[in-house]
Amino acid sequence: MSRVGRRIRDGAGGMRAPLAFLAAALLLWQVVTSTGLVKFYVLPAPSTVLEAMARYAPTIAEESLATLTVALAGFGLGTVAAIAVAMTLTYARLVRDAVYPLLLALRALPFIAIIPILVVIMGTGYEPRITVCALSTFLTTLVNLMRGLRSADAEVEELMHTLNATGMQRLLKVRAYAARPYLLAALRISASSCVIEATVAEWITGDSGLGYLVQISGYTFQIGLMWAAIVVASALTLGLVGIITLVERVAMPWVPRGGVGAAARQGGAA
Amino acid sequence: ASQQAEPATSAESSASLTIGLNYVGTVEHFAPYYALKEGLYEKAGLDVTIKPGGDTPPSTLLAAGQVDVAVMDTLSTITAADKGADFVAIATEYQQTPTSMTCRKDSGVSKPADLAGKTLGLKQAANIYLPAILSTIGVTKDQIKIVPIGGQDVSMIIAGQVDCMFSSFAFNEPRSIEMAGVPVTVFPLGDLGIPSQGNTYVTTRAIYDDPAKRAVLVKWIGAIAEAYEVLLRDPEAGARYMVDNAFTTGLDLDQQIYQSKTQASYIATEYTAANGLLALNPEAWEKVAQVAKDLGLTSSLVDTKPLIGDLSKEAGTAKL
Amino acid sequence: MADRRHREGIVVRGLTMTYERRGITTTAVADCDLVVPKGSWASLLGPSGCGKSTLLKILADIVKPTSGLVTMDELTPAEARAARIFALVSQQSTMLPWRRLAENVELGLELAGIPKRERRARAREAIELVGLSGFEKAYPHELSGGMRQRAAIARALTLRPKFLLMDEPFGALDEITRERLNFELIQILEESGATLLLVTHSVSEAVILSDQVAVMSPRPGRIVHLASLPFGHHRTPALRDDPRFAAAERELRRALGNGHEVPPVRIAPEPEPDPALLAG
Amino acid sequence: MADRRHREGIVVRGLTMTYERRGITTTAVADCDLVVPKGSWASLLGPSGCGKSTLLKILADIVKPTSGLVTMDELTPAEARAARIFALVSQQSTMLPWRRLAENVELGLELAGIPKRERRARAREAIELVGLSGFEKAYPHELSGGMRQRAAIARALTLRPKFLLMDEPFGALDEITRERLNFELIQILEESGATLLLVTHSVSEAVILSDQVAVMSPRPGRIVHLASLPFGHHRTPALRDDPRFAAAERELRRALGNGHEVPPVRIAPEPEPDPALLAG
Amino acid sequence: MRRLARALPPGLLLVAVLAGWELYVTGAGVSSLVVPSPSRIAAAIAANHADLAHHALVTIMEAFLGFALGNLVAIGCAVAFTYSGLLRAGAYPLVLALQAVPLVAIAPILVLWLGPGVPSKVLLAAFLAYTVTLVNLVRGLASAEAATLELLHTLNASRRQELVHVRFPAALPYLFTGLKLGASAAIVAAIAAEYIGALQGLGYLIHDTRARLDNEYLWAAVVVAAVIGLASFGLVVLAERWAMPWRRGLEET
Ligand SMILES: Nc1ncnc2c1ncn2[C@@H]1O[C@H](COP(=O)(O)OP(=O)(O)OP(=O)(O)O)[C@@H](O)[C@H]1O
Ligand SMILES: Nc1ncnc2c1ncn2[C@@H]1O[C@H](COP(=O)(O)OP(=O)(O)OP(=O)(O)O)[C@@H](O)[C@H]1O
Ligand SMILES: [Mg+2]
Ligand SMILES: [Mg+2]
Repeated sequence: MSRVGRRIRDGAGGMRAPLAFLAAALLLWQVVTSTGLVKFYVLPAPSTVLEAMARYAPTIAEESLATLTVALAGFGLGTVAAIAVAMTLTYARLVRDAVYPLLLALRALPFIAIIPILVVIMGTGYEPRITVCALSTFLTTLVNLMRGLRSADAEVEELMHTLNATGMQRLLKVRAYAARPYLLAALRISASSCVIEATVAEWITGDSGLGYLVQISGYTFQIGLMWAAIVVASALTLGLVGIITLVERVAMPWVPRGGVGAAARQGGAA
Repeated sequence: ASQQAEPATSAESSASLTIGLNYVGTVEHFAPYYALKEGLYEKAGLDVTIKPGGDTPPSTLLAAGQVDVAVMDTLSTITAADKGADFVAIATEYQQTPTSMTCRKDSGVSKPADLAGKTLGLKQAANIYLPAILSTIGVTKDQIKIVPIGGQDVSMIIAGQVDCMFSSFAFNEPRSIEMAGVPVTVFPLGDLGIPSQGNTYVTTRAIYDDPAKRAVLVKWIGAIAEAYEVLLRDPEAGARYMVDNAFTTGLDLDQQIYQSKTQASYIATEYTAANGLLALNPEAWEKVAQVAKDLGLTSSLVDTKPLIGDLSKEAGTAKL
Repeated sequence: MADRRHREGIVVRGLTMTYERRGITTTAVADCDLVVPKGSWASLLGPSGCGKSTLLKILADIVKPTSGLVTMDELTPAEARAARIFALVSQQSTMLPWRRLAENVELGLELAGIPKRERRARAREAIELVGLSGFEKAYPHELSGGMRQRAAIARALTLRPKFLLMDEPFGALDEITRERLNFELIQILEESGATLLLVTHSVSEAVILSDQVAVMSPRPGRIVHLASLPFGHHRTPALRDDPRFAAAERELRRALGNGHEVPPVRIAPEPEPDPALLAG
Repeated sequence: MADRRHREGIVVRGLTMTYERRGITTTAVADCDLVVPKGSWASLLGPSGCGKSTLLKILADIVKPTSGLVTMDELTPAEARAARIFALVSQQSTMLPWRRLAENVELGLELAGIPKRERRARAREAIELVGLSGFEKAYPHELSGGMRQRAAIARALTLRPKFLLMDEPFGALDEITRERLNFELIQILEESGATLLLVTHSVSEAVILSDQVAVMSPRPGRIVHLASLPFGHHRTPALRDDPRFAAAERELRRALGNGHEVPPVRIAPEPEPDPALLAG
Repeated sequence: MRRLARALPPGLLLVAVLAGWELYVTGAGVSSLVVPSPSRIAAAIAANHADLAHHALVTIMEAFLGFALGNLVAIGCAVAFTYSGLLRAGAYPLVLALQAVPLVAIAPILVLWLGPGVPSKVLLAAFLAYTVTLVNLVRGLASAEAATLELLHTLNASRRQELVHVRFPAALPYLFTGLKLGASAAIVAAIAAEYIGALQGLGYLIHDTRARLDNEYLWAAVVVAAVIGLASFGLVVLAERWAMPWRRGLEET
């Protein structure tokens, strides 16, 4: 517990700053909207949004759960698939040459146009939405991993070579570590994009979820509810990003602490 | 959240039917849901599944075999027929589509022709109708300024950035805009030269021609016609029913009541008083076929007769 | 095949290595010949950049030579690597940054599939030998330069290789530690009968640790001088007092200094190398 | 302030450095004192891992000491760095992988805003001095270990620093190149009047290049022996033949070997260090 | 010749996929309303190539501007986050959460702010492109080796110099990973924005053809979008090779 625990605790302490920024942003928002310069249908006051949140709390909670289900399922499936495929592609050269470009082409497909097609294939339930999230997570993570898995120092690769490491050993003992910063970057991106993909998919096709709630409340001009749903969707993202941040803290214990700041300025015990 | 409304009991003998809506559950789909919840289907020996709609065209779901009956409209049925789909329309909820143009009262547009010189907020989905409307009202494209607007967007017209918006749903946007303090005038699509019927129930010819399945369809229409009678008796109660039973999520009760009351006149008309609820109007279909050809939506003038397989008479719907 | 059987130990014949990158051609090793008989110890001395590391990298199957023949106990580098008969201590003392010192030392054993228990014991022994006890849990970036170098030596020793290829393994160590490790190494080699090929910049270290010392010329590196040393394998620090020691040092220093002028030495001239063995 | 003015050169007083990482505490330098007068040359000898690099890193403002005082010409390391009065040759001979050799050598001048022309000229001169002409366009990974080390030396020399801090700069070089560079360095120092603090593992190099040699004990490093050498600044290879040379070597070897037992030497005992100068 | 050989495997696979698709659609008699066959999509492309080109150009322009804008902002933010611990801790998660505002849903409001034309599309494209660049770049800028940073430190490099000479080159592999993803994201975003409200562009075309039930033309537009996305990815890959010459030698071994 102790070491990992300490890192996590440091991370949780790190949530204070974003919360402070959040509070500042909210204050600014309230001030701007209460001047009356901004019309309520352009941007309602936070108080209006809070009111809607309170009033529709059960609905919002239920729809959040739906969105979270889609986002997490897509995130999980996409990440696992990306790791598996990236490992395969790094070692099967022919498969990589043939498959990778086509996979990339998938990413270029406008998902707004894809969702209706997926609906035709899979029906109107969670499946097409999860598929869209999973696909986007998969491709983001794949592209990052394809680079990350080959990012180990040449010397380290040489060492493994002379030690007659098998492909699997190289993967597990070198590349898996070298790729970690790339994987973490992908996870961070996916954590934030998953929720948006889920909501947009719901917005287009769903009959549940926060995206659906945005759509229906926008359609019937319930501005407070619409923004409440938007805010909650963003909050979900914030939560997911927070979790990834905690994961990052424990994922690379070998990196000198001090993170992004110059090691030079922070070296030593002081 | 979703009401993947499962039938209360599914007797082995009951015939199953899947209905694909053109939108999520609202009071416009009161009848299918009411009949489900109150056991009208069960009574008729039907096992009905309702699939709320989204961005995927119902015609596609119907062609793909995902649903047995799709909620479409006259224009899309005719267009699909031209693309080779073998569809048959069996009944319709709205005698004329609630699709409409909404203008600010203060814009000075009191009749369609006044649109000349004005700014029109145009939704993507309505784009295909525009040439027909303009030629009907005698305005050319360069006499107006077109601004694209989003599918759920009323803020542009409230903010006065556009004078009129097209399309609007007669039971919804006009109310939202007026509630924001902007009085409006509403021009239904029928008045703009496209007498399309709305919420039309469409099936495939394969199903239609199968006597057993056709009998199921007839029973189903009977059940929902019964439900619509309930709605017409007390539209406000109908709206409450939808909201209270959570067939709608996130919808505002007041809005649903407004819609329910307004839509009554679209469901029960002189025509239905003479021909029965849910009856199709072949005359309107012929006119729309001509419009579809003029708009280039169809490659030739579609013969609408084979498309109309009105089952409302067979179901014996009330003449209201 | 008959030829092969008579060539145990390290055999380098007609080896040439030309790096060709972005239009710049560097010939690092040119037509180089060397035989290190099985169980004997050899050192390479030579000016900086003459191709010593390149030669070791070729033996360790990291770099493919442009032409020429290289074998260890009749195996090509690739075969030798697969058979795990050699260990390389590279010039950079490479460590895996995400592994603690003990894990780094165990790496080779782990890859060879040695059970955890034995691995632990052998690593502990090697760590102790190089004087790093107490630092088992340190990450590489927390070690001093000399400590990293010793860890790399420990890693190689855990493998108990038949061929030990070492590229300036003691360069970052102080003289006392260096000498201590020199004699530790001698003892290990003596006991195991392993063959040593050592790159070093210290002439006296070369003498202490070798049966023969090859001096290379500046780039393109070829062997310009070959000294055989008669000290046997049982060596102690007292060796330094042997007058032949100082003589050997003097000879090698002169050869090193004269590198440029001395014509290349060809050893064990082979009229026709077996084409099947030509590495490529 | 008055105190400051009398302390030109390098002053290290009561320096202690404790690394505290993940619960492990390593005291690298303990209560260390050293004075290198302006313009003089000093070497640090000591067992691997005793804190030599740490001491240099503290002087170069890379690491902040736990306690103690460090100044160069009365400036704290941070001030000295800002004034660009020192240059460090680090143990790893760090290069920027994306820069070619010449660009790496020019780096310091570029950062100091020296115009391109002058930069070019000074870099060319330094590259020639270290014998790397012809490799200006090579990327670091295309250089041998010794070549990289020489490039790092060249980079430091282009800066013409008042203080030259060198961490085993010649460790990866063969003896001939090493000796040549030793004397090139002597000439440069003599001409420029720069102060040298050199970490080396070669006792004879320490003697050749120093006015005083400090021997450190094993970790925690403190200075256990200080030798003053009387050779003046005009030195030639003939120095090796001076009998005092061999004597100095012997003395230092003994100190190095006895490191553990010898009690720490305190030089220039200062009753009360100016608290304003305490680095931290 | 080598390039041809590299294009062969994906080419063959593509042909196989297309052939299977064609056979399935024609064999099973699937309606064009559901999934058109590749040959009919190709025919639709041929028949409408001028229109397609027009709409594609609009989308490309919007996506390009958005891509450029998004990346400029991302680079700025990444640098700020690298040097300010407070900003990194406080604003970075929020900037990522802002990303999760379903912008497509509030696109109408963007139109209200920015007008109905190109700017709202550009903004949306920028928004989608910037996260991937930002996250990758923040990591990349932190990936510079401690020893290299120490060197620059002793050379008294300014922050700007440290950034230009060390952090940025070290971050390039990360940056390009982000750019590869951002390039296609920008195109997808532009299309999404057009889909909601526009008078031209591929998104408009997709919506319009869907309303017309012209599925073959719709798929033609989707295919064109995919090709543009792929081409932009390819451009980034080329730029990557050009930008990191020192890695060329390394990657072969
Ligand atoms: N970043 C660090 N974190 C923790 N411990 C460190 C760190 N850097 C150095 N040390 C420890 O400090 C001690 C001294 O290290 P230093 O690098 O100064 O030794 P050195 O005298 O230069 O040795 P060498 O001659 O081997 O280079 C070592 O025990 C090392 O493990
Ligand atoms: N990957 C490479 N690409 C191009 N040239 C290279 C490469 N590796 C080495 N060289 C060149 O080959 C020559 C020999 O290098 P090598 O590393 O073998 O020298 P060395 O004898 O080990 O020198 P040192 O004693 O300095 O380590 C050098 O001139 C070097 O520039
Ligand atoms: Mg070398
Ligand atoms: Mg050191």
